[in-house]
Amino acid sequence: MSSDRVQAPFGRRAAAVVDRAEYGPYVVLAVTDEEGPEPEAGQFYMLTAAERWGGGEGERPFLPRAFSVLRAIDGELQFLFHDVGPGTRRLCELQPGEELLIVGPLGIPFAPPREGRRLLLVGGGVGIAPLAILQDQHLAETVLLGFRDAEHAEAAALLTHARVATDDGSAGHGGVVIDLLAQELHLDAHREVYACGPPAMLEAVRQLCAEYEVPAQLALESGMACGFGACFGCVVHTRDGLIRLCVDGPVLDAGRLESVIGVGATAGAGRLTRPPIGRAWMASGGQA
Amino acid sequence: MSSDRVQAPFGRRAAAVVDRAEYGPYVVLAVTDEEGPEPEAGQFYMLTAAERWGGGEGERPFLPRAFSVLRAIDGELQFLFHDVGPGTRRLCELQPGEELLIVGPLGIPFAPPREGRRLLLVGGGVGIAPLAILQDQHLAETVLLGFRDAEHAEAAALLTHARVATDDGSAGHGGVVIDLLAQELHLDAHREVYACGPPAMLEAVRQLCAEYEVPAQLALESGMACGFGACFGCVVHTRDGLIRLCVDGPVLDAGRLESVIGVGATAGAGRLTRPPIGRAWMASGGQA
Amino acid sequence: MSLRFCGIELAHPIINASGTFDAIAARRAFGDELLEHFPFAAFVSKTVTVKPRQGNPPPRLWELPGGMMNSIGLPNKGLAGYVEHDLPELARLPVPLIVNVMGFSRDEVGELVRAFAEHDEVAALELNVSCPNVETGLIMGADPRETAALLEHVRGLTSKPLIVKLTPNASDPAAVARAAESAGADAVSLINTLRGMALDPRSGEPWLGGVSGGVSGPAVRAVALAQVHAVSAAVDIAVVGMGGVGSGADARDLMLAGADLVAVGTESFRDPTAGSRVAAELSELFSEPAGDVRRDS
Amino acid sequence: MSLRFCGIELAHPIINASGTFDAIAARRAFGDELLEHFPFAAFVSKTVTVKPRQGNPPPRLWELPGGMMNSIGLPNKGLAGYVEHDLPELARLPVPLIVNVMGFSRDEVGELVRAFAEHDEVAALELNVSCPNVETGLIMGADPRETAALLEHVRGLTSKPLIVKLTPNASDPAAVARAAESAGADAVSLINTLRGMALDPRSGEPWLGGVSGGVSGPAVRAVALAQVHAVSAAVDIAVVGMGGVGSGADARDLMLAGADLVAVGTESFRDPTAGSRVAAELSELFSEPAGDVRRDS
Ligand SMILES: Cc1cc2nc3c(=O)[nH]c(=O)nc-3n(C[C@H](O)[C@H](O)[C@H](O)COP(=O)(O)OP(=O)(O)OC[C@H]3O[C@@H](n4cnc5c(N)ncnc54)[C@H](O)[C@@H]3O)c2cc1C
Ligand SMILES: Cc1cc2nc3c(=O)[nH]c(=O)nc-3n(C[C@H](O)[C@H](O)[C@H](O)COP(=O)(O)OP(=O)(O)OC[C@H]3O[C@@H](n4cnc5c(N)ncnc54)[C@H](O)[C@@H]3O)c2cc1C
Ligand SMILES: Cc1cc2nc3c(=O)[nH]c(=O)nc-3n(C[C@H](O)[C@H](O)[C@H](O)COP(=O)(O)O)c2cc1C
Ligand SMILES: Cc1cc2nc3c(=O)[nH]c(=O)nc-3n(C[C@H](O)[C@H](O)[C@H](O)COP(=O)(O)O)c2cc1C
Ligand code: FES
Ligand code: FES
Repeated sequence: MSSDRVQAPFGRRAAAVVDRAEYGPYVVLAVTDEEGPEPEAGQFYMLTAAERWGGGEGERPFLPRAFSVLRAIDGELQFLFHDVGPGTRRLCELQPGEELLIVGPLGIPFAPPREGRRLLLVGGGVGIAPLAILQDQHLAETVLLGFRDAEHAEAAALLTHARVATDDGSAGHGGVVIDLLAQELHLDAHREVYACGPPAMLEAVRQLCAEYEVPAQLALESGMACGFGACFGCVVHTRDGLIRLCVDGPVLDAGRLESVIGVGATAGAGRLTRPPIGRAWMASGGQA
Repeated sequence: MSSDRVQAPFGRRAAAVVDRAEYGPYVVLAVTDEEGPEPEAGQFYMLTAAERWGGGEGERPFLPRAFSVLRAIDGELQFLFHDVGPGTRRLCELQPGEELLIVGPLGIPFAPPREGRRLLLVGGGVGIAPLAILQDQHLAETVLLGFRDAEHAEAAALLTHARVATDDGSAGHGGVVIDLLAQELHLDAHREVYACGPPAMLEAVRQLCAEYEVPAQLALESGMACGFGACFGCVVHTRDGLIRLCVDGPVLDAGRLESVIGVGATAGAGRLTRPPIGRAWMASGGQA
Repeated sequence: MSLRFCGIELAHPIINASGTFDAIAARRAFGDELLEHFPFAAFVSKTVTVKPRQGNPPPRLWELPGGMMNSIGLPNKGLAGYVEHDLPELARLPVPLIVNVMGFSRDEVGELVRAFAEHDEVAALELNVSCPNVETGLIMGADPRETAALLEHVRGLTSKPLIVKLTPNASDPAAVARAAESAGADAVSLINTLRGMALDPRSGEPWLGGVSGGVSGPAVRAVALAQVHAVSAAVDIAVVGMGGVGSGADARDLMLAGADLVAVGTESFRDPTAGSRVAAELSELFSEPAGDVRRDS
Repeated sequence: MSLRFCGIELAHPIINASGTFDAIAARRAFGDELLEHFPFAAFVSKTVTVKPRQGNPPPRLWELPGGMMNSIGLPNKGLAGYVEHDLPELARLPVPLIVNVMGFSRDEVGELVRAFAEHDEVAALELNVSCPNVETGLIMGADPRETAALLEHVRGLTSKPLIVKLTPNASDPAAVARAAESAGADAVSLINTLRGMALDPRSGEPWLGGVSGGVSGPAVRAVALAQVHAVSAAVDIAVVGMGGVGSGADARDLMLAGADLVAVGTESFRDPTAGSRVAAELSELFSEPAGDVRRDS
């Protein structure tokens, strides 16, 4: 069967942590993976710490977590983590000598640019991860990265000749990375944009690219339980209806989306049917 | 209200680990407890590690665990742990600087000896814990301790002039501690026996003391969820029916027991009603 | 400010779950401090039956990932023993007393309700209906008709508030709650424990002396929230929500789903003053700007 | 040695739980290795309905201590789409195929059963009865009479084995199982997910697009064990046990409680080859001397 992706070995395998580095608030782990194939940029892995992650004693984190591959060199994989909850916290605290359990590479990677267009990479926050391996695998001279502040922007060192924007102006351009994108597209629109970052950033990229009629490939996120199409949990809204982001993404052509905002959540879908009786104490503001 | 015990402050309080020592396979932790009253020998505390113990992320261990106080000096409490499962494992790995949450002292302590009898302490394995503080609080010249082997017997150093028996003869008397008890009672039966250890040992103590008509106080164990009488989970069989070991024990007069074996478990109480149909695969020994 | 629940004045919305706090034993363990810092706005006593019960043989406890299972089996002194020994002590607690009762027939429940009707120190009765009616073989709280028939039988026997404690092991707890409401219940409380079982890893036989047991704690929190939501939407009477509450945030979730009061059960085993802590955390949450609690309210 | 389940030859007693493994998607992710090391002794496909369904709006997942909750909402291509696109691919799997179907009326279930009756590549049908019968308003699998009426309606339409997938959200699953047995079911499978709910910690509104969801994983293991035990004791037909199985020991517990086969669900999300691992661990456990497994057998 021919395939639209590098396929994963079937099963979960151990990968020893061989290096750990910090870039501002972000952590990069390098793990050995001799067995696995070389992933393509935009693919991801489902990761679990071998110890203290669900299993026999059943704590949360329980499900594996999805992470883009940051870099893959000589049987070594690198991942970039931002601590936002119990799973990323556990991964951030791992030290060399400890182990991950990994499944992957998974998902559809970035596609080569169309019509001889030059690559333009746009990343925000931890969303820069898939752009590093993209830059390793394809010639990409223009790299635009947005961060909250100078401390977060330390992670820009993971890519080469990146132009940086920070929200507070403490490093690079003071403002959003979209400002830089607008400048670039204004200079030369024969580009293909590859973007990953928070939904608001991706939506701005989508709108701007639509305006300039520039094709854009967006690496999206949604909550995932399995990563290989088993649970139907990771669906996102597209113009063709709901699709499983893990097997039909995570990279999607911007043209397939109505909007990136709320792509994996449906405004007002889950509403409490307001219970009928007055809740005196809540209404009072709850003074005890 | 007059009380048969030193009462606990109401609530759970933090106690910092200030020292950790190993005695063979056992771990002794010392924690500071300025707030709490001085416990009496035989009382216990419900312990929880402040981190990675149930709570928000809900792993097992989830419930607190009961531990006899080993020693109490100047606002410092000591506990003795034997790793037998997730709770004790977690406690054994705590290091100075980390914290316990404690509730206690709880339960009815050992009573002073009757009729001017001399104390005779008999302990087995981790059951030596309440005897150390008993020896600190009362004159007790005769201390008999049983262990599996010489390595376990290192914990005998926690009491003074203890006579030791080991199952494999690698230290002290080769045989069970009951051999030593028989010798002592044979020499002088004007004793009161204070014992703590595994059920088989306690039952042998009970029978021997009954034979010699020597009063014995046994510190028992049973699975506990709360330690303060709230759950009714810790009941043991006595001649007067089921009692809650946490509030009506853990120290019980031997005379109140029919037998120590199965005191907290009822032989055959929980039986599978054999399902009606043959389970072919199980019956075959399960070759796949 | 205080709050009214079935006409009873309460200092805050956190009470204990029946069978998870024994104020008399706790007084022996903690002394008078218990009374000075009583953690609950009302005290719910453990289930009382007409005749004394020893309860189930041990072992009675099993720990689960994020929870526990018990097969306590409702040990209690029986109606006469409770009225003689426990009631006078419980009447001295600094908070209103709610007595939880269970009978194995409608007449037994009637006898219990009638007996407590005359005791002024009892503010309300909670009916534990998680047991079979020996006359019909049906769990009194799992079938709407059974529940309605029970309420009709006992409603006339007291003017005290009657709280029906629903079982989660039912096809449609909201229908049972509606039946209880129509037949005159003043409130419903839920959830009781979920039926579960564990095997001894060594012998392969059931661990619990009672063979099966009841699951409680964080492991049942999501189930409790769903049932409280469904029941609150179905009835107009007051709702006491419980199941896995360990924090103010958990209590708030149950209140957002429709509960008027919240009961703390298993968490008291981990932290004897959990009731006070949950009440304080809850109060904190509700004094934040409303926007933090609900997107639009 | 192999084993027979409803006349179907299986290599070992571990199959997948419906809706927790998509063999077609897994083949895209893992390639032919999936077929060479297929982890289950039979493949149970996700629920098929008469008409295509999009499923519930996202978010559809919530993680719990020791488990998860989903509100997937049974997305599927519908009967015609399944038969045209999926069935030919699934027929090429190296193991027998069990198709799980659900209808919103007895006629719909009948239509599905009749349609698959003619496909030789389908070894058995599993009837998902965790949904309301739109004609009676009752959950088909929560009421014994509903279940019996459904089975009577469809039993004559096929000679293939019919497995009734029981819902745990029922007052008396054993009574439902008995009703299914009397009306001609060849096996029952249980448990489906427990109804639960979670609120978004930020907005206080339900997290799941479907408002409530189904709890699965280790958090439901004790409940599954109790229900499998109760059901196995009540029926003579075969029982497929599931709910929180993550290891051979968990599978063994369900078999000791009466299950003939065991299905692995949520654990496959954590470990795609969990089925093979559980089967190997189980085989290991049963090849130990019997005394280690049961005190007396
Ligand atoms: C394809 C893909 C690639 C990714 N690449 C990266 C990467 O390279 N680096 C990186 O750092 N991250 C990456 N992510 C995001 C990463 O997977 C998440 O940050 C991670 O899963 C969060 O797990 P957690 O346990 O730390 O936090 P969680 O507690 O799971 O919280 C994360 C969010 O989930 C929600 N949430 C809160 N509680 C729950 C609950 N109980 N159940 C479900 N949801 C809850 C909230 O919205 C919360 O903000 C990627 C995601 C995808 C899908
Ligand atoms: C009054 C008292 C004083 C004590 N003093 C001491 C002391 O000084 N030092 C000391 O080391 N110990 C002491 N103990 C014993 C100690 O409390 C237990 O060893 C401890 O609770 C075990 O917890 P765990 O998590 O390590 O092991 P668990 O996993 O709880 O296992 C311990 C035993 O519990 C059973 N078990 C297994 N799984 C479960 C489950 N899921 N739920 C319930 N039971 C299960 C099994 O029989 C197992 O052997 C005392 C106990 C009491 C009651
Ligand atoms: C050890 C224990 C004993 C209980 N005893 C009773 C009881 O006697 N009567 C009753 O109505 N509920 C009883 N319950 C159920 C609780 O009141 C409560 O409904 C349930 O535990 C869910 O709340 P939680 O998760 O906060 O514990 C008991 C629960 C536990 C854990
Ligand atoms: C994401 C997900 C989707 C499911 N979809 C279905 C389904 O389509 N049909 C069905 O009968 N059961 C479905 N189930 C229920 C499972 O088959 C199983 O009964 C349940 O998850 C308990 O097993 P577990 O704890 O091993 O997951 C689903 C469960 C999950 C977690
Ligand atoms: S994460 Fe399970 S289907 Fe995508
Ligand atoms: S441990 Fe709870 S009553 Fe004894």
